[in-house]
Amino acid sequence: MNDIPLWLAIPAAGLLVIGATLVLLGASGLVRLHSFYQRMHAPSLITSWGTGAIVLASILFYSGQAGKPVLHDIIIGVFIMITTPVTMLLLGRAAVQRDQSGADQPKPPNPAP
Amino acid sequence: MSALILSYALAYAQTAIAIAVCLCCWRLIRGPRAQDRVLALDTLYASTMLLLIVSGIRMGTSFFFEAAVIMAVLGFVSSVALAKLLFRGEVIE
Amino acid sequence: MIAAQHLVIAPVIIPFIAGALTLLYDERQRRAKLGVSLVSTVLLLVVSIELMSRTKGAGLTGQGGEIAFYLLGDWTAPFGITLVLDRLAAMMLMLVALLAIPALIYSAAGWHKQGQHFHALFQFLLMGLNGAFLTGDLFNLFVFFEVLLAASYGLVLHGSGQVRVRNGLHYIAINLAASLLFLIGVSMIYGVTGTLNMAHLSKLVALLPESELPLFRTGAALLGLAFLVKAGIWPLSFWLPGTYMAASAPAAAMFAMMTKVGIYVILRLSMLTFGVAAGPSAGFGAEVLVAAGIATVIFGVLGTLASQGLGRMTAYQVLVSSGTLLTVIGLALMGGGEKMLGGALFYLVSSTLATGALFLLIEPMSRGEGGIAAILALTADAYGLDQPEDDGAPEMGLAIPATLTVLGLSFAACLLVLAGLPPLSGFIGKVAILSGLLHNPALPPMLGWGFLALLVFAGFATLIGLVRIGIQTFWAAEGPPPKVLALEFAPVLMLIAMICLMTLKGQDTLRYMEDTAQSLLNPAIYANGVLTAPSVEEEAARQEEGTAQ
Amino acid sequence: MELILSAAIGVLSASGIWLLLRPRTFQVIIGLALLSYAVNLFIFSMGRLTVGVPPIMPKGGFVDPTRYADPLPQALVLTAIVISFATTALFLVVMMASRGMTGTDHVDGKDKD
Amino acid sequence: MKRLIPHPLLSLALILMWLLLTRFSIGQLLLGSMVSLFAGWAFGAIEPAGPKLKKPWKVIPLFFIVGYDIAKSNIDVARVILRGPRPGAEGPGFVTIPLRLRDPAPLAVLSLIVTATPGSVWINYDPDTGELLLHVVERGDTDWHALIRDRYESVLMEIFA
Amino acid sequence: MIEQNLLLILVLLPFLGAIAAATLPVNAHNAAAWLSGLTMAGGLVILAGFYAPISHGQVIHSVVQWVPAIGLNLGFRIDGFAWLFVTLVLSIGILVVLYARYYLAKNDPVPRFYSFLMAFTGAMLGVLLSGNILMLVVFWELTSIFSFLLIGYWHGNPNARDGARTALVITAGGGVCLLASMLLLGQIVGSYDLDVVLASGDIIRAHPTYLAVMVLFLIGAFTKSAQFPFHFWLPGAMAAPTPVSAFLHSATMVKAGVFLLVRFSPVLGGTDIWFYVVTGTGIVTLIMGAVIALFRHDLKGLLAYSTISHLGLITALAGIGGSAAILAAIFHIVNHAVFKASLFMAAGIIDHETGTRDMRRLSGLIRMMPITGALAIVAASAMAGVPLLNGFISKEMFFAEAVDWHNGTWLDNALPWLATFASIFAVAYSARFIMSVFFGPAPVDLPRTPHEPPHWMRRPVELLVLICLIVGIVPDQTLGPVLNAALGSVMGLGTPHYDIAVWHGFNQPLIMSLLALVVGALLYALTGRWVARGPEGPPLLHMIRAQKIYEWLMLRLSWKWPRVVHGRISTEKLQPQLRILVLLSLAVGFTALWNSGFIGPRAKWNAPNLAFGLMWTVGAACAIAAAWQAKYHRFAALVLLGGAGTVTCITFAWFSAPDLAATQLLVEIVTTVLLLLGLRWLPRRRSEIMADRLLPARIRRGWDLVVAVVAGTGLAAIAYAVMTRPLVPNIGDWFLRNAYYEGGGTNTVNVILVDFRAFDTFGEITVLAIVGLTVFALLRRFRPAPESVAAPEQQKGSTSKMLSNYLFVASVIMKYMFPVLIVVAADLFFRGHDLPGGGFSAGVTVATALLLQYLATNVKWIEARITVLPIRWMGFGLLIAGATGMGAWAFGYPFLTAHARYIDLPLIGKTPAATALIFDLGVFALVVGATVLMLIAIAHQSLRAARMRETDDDTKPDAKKEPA
Ligand code: NA
Ligand code: NA
Repeated sequence: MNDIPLWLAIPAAGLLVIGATLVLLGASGLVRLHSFYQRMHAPSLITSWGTGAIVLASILFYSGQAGKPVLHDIIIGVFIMITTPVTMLLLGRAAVQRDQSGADQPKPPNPAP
Repeated sequence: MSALILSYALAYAQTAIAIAVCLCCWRLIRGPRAQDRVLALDTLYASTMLLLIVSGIRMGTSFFFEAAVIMAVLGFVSSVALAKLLFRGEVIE
Repeated sequence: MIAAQHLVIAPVIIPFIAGALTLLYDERQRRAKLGVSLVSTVLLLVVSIELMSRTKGAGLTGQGGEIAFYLLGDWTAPFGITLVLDRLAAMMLMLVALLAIPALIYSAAGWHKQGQHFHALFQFLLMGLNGAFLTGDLFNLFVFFEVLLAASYGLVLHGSGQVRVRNGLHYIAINLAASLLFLIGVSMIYGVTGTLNMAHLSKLVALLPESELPLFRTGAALLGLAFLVKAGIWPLSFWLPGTYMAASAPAAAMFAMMTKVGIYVILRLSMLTFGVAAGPSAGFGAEVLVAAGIATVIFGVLGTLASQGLGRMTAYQVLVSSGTLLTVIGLALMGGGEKMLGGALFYLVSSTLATGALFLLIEPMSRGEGGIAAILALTADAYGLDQPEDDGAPEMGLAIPATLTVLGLSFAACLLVLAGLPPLSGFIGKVAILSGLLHNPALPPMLGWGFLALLVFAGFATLIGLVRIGIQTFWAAEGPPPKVLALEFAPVLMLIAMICLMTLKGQDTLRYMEDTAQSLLNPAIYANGVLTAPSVEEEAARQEEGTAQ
Repeated sequence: MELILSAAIGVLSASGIWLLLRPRTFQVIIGLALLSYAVNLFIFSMGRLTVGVPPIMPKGGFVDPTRYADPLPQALVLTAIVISFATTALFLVVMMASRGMTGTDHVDGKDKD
Repeated sequence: MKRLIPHPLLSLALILMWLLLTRFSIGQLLLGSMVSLFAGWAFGAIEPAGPKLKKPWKVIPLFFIVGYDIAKSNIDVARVILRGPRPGAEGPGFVTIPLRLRDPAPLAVLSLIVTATPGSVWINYDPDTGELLLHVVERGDTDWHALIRDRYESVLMEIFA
Repeated sequence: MIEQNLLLILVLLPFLGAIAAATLPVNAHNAAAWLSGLTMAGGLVILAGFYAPISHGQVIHSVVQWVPAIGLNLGFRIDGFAWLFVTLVLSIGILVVLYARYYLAKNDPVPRFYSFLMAFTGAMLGVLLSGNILMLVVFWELTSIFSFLLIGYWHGNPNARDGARTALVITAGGGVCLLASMLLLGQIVGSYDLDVVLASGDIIRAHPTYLAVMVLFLIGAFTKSAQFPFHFWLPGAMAAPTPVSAFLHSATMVKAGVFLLVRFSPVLGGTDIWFYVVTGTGIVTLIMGAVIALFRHDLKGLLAYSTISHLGLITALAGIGGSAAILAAIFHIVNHAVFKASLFMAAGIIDHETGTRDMRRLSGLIRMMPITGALAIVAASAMAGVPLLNGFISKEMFFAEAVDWHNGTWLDNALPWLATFASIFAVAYSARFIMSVFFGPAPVDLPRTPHEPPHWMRRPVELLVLICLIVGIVPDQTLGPVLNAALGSVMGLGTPHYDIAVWHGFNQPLIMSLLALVVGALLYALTGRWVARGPEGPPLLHMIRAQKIYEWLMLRLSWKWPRVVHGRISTEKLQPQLRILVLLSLAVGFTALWNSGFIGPRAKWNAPNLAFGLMWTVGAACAIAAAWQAKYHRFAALVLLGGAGTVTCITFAWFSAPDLAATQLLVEIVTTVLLLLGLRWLPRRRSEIMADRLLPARIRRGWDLVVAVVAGTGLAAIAYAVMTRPLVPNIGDWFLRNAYYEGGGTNTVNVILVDFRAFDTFGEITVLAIVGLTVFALLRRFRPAPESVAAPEQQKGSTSKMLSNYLFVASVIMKYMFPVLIVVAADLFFRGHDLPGGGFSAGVTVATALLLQYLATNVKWIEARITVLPIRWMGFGLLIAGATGMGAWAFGYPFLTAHARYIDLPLIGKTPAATALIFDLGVFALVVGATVLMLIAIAHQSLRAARMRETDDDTKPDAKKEPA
């Protein structure tokens, strides 16, 4: 790893720490928050800048290692950004419907006729 | 020096993400409702993918890329199916 | 022009191609599919005859000359996968083809219409069987086991219905579990010995250090257990009668072969790895095989007696046959000698043909008026199906006069073979086993007598059970005789003809079997042959060298 | 690591076996899936554990086999994964058919034990 | 041409993706082009025509706006997670926003933006009424109507025809 | 040479006749009879030719090799004894044929009868002429089989069926014992040749297994010759047509048993145990048969027990052994055959003419059928042992043996008394036969009006009775030479010549005979009426019927008890079966480990990593939770399974298996969706199953938990043991070294899959194809449970609009993922040979892309736009893979030989061009086809259910909707 120049290593390390911290925060939100709808917001820490930071770190690392830009990890970041919302969308709507039919859960406003 | 900095950062990142996965797992098992589990699984997926990337950096190989891409591109398919089942009671109509 | 040496792989390729081709036809083009299937199966028979004649070398003096090797991908053993055609494999290939043609013809009488893709599944079953018999690689064996099992799952479920699905579920669950055991066993053996090639393994076993033996034996034992499930050993065979009985007739007839695959592998592997040359591991598991075999025979006999229907009874006969063979394999590991083993191989073939024929006879025998359409409607009813979706025109065929007589004679022939009564091949097989056993001083005489008593008892019970069914069917039945199509008779008669041929050619057949047994008891020929078989490239290099000099 | 992985194999297989012995088809299918994870890991472990050295060779030059992971168990696991996927699918459909025809999801096709 | 390459922009993006996935070389460019054109063509079977774009370049400022918003929201939500959500009307809840967009494609982009941004989740869009239901983690500080309609929706309406 | 061939022809002839008769049309009565008669006559002609050499003590041999490897040869030999016996069989056979021609009814399938009869005759000749003891067993069993068919000839009659089955079970069972004894004999003597065996009496008697051999042999002989306690099959067999009885119970079937006894008595006999068992059994049978015969009301029943009794006599003689006894035995065999055949025929005529065989209804028939009556009276007198008839002489010889022969045992001393006692009853039952049928008042109320039968039906009886008379008057001149020749062939060289005289002076045997005659006659005169009023059988004794005991025992032995035992050691349930499998694996694994000593772990391990440990905490928790939830919370279990799978995937990646990680992921995704698709069809489980709370269920679960934990620990221990020992030199190294140079790829795993071990992949894709087909086939016939046909709860009261609204936005993104995924798949496909990926991954990716479109829209929508013919894909995929493999043949290489090289293309540069890539293309196509087929086939079921709901609603317009 010593073949990576320090000017790349330091931001990479920083990004790693930030990213990992966001991941940890996001996951702890999943545990700490009280209702499902609140918890739904937690993972977006992971899938937004959590992923972004780590992917960037990875790009820096491999580019430093190879001595030329290695950008393919961008793809991972892009698709995480694109695909995770799909799940959230569908899951959130499903949760609302389930809550409307279930009796013991707090009822959100009726979203659709 | 680079190695030292990076290895500390990587060790932290790896452990932190692993703990994050554990937290996801807690929610996964705990529920209480199905949507919580799906949410937890999706998060677990994403976190695991990041763990994969970080571990790849730590081991110095780039061979985990394919697995990570697959997780990023296809990981949501099962979550979508799970969500759809919750909404419609049926995955494909 | 395809060189003759490629014929060794033909038994795998032919059904593979045929199966793939039938997928290109529309589901309604059944005649075309049947045609492809039939051509493939007949080709298989021709090929297996040719292959068998190749292995009919001069016995041991041939020094392995009668074994043919086929290095897939031109990679030499133990790295690549090698197909090995020796006498045993050739015999099993032949048996598959002999059973397949009648089963296929029988299916043409109507069964192949009772569900989708019968012919593809059938061909893939043949492919799996043949591959399992030819391969010389443990993991490749697993793959072909899966091929044949998957096809058998399909064939068990062919026609669907409550009974089939319920039994199919059990069958699949148990076999999946057994497959996992198979994997555990194979991988342990690889982990300890570092090879998957059976010949290589046979060489390595004797050299294995003491410290590695426990793990190796555990792996082998688990592997053996997986095969014993397929062979239908007691107490792992409770799924078998229900499954076989539920399966459609042509499928059931092929299933007569399925337990034999387990037997084959146990025979092959135990002789290769735990034969006399295996050093400290020689004879490993022999006692277990004998005990389990005997238990299975007893269980099969009890089942035969306790059964009401012919289908179930035949399935239990399959178990009796399995148990007998396993016992013999165990005895062979103890030093039973080639005479006994040869007799067992003879018995294997004849009992397989007879159970196959019986499975084909069940339906015509239990049929009232109305021919095959009636029985299909009836089973659809009994099996809880609403309506056959894609019934074409009723199958045209020639109904046979003197139905009951022919049926009765066929049934009687099967009965004689299974009960081991003279004059048919079952008798020869049992006598050959027993005389080989009794004349062998290497084994304690009590063992021989005990086995003799067992076989006598089993034969007698079989007689009682089957006669009961036969009388009910042929003598106590009222009403006009059933209509049976020539397409249903012909296959049964073909199988009986094979049995008769085996009986008449008893000496030649038994000689072949004894030679086979002899080479099995000398695994070094097999092992050396596999490990030194040259690839095409090596051969070419060698020839170049020769011409240079 | 060896201890962790073998413990993992143990837990997976124990859970799988326990489910395999349960009376409901869905339990059995989940059990089979867990068991096949366990077995795949088991096969894999037979090649011993090596970290960070996938069996991907350089293009040319001397190859020291001890420096790479054993590729054969990996190839075997790949085949095993595919086959167990296929059989799981099959078992699932049989489970569906059995449920449809017998009216119960009991493995014996009848609810009474 | 339209029949063969129904989605030229998409195919171009896919070629770029291919080159990212593999390595930059003429051979890969050729192979990637073939694959991408095929992929575009196959997509044509599902979606014969892509969305009409009016000012596609406006996507670039949008990208940065969103990137900034997401970063900011990261901190907000992290705070919520650490401290717990605010109680009452300030805290988490559903927000209904009437939208002007009607086309699925820009709506999809909007949904991506909203959901990718921590703190807000797109729950439902009713195509009949054009109403969007959001769940937000903090209703307090943010004017959600303004954020969605002015900051994102209007830009999207410019980009898409 | 001619003689050898003639001998073969002699055996073969009846079988050929049988086949010929079987081919005759059903109504060819005369042709069949002529065919049979001529066949037998032909046999007699051959026998006549043999007379000269045989009478000089010559033995003619003939051997055809059958299976010499096990000493099973078609060896035949004819000596004096066999000659006499065969002549008897064929002579009586001709008469039976003639008789049957008139006996059988117009509508009986006559050719079948003759066919069976001939085949039976052939088998009988085989028994008599076999020169190989295994062949003897072969023919022995054949007689059982054909007699079974003959007895069951009128199988419409349940008595005939039962009788036939009993006969078969008893005699064939005995035959199996005989086989065992012959095998043992062969082991003792070292040959199955009869001549060798006959010459080895001393060795055999001295052998430790002598007793076993003898017992097995005697079971065989006794069952066949209906000796106590196996006698009961014979009366049951009387349900056969009378010609069959006349043949089977006079000269053939039952005589095969005594033939064997006589034949082997010089070999196995001569010991005390032989005498006790054989003579003892004979005497018991003799007395029992005689007593019971007196009390039978059925004519054929009387004759049957009489036959049993006479067989006992012969058996007793065989037990005594020695020349004189054997001579008597042989002579009585002949005599009994002659008079008993005639009596059966006479009984048949009476039955035929009057319609009944019940002696209580028959009376005074001598008036209507004087000739038949006279013949029957003579024959019955011979049976009773009246002087100047053949039966008298051989019985005298028996008495003489009983009196003169001594070995000092109690049985020996009692013999004269026992013999006389039996004889008294023989006289009594003969008297009853004569008196009650032919004398007394004219019969009333008979089913038919009796008169003399057709001439030709009576001829056989006449001839037989004539023989009774002639032999009875001039025995030595008629049968003397043959009997002595027969005796010589049985007893060997140096047998004295016996003169067979009618008059031996006023000696003890004669007194015994006269006593028997007088007392017997008196017995009948005194008890006749009482017997006729009594039950069918001796007083009290008739309650214990061997047949009943047999049936009771048989029912239990062959049906009830096996069912009970079988039920105990078997199960139809799945769980116990799987439990047994697991327990056996445990047992097998632990035994193998245990027996080979303890395995200690070696120090070779990787340093543990915290993150990895945490990951497996997650994995284990997921697995356990999945196990916990799978019953009541399927959805949760499925999600948890996904968690465990993800951790598994990470593990593969961690330990240098990127290919595995990728594949595991892909498969897991597809599996999850598959399982989700299936979930919809399972019953809803809202409330707990009550039985689950009960103690048995708890115990079962606890026990299973123990089993599972032990098994898991075992597997873990094994894995640990292997992982911690140093890597053995293995074939994996070779792959690493050769992947690039020989396989033309850097990703060794992929090169193994598509080149080194491509045959595995070849099989693997076939499995996938098969499963796809099976899934498809099964689902074509899928019938959902009524409960599942209804729309899921979530859809109650909802419109299809709701779904499209739900997916309105999301589906856009999902659709756009389609081309993206195609590109990803292409990437995975092309890089596979060098980097992780390959045809399988690519195929699953494409299939998932398609699946995503189904998820994003609905079946109708997507299928209107994209047509996938998955089965065609599968077919082409397989064919591509196969064709690639076969392509190597063109270059003279074996199947699946790959050619790999890097080609330098202009512009593009070095490009890997391996035929393996084409193979991988086949894999790709197949995987796409199979995966899509499975997914879509299941998905379509929802559509079908929806359609079913619609048609239901159409047909039942006013049916109430289920409350939501
Ligand atoms: Na969000
Ligand atoms: Na009377």
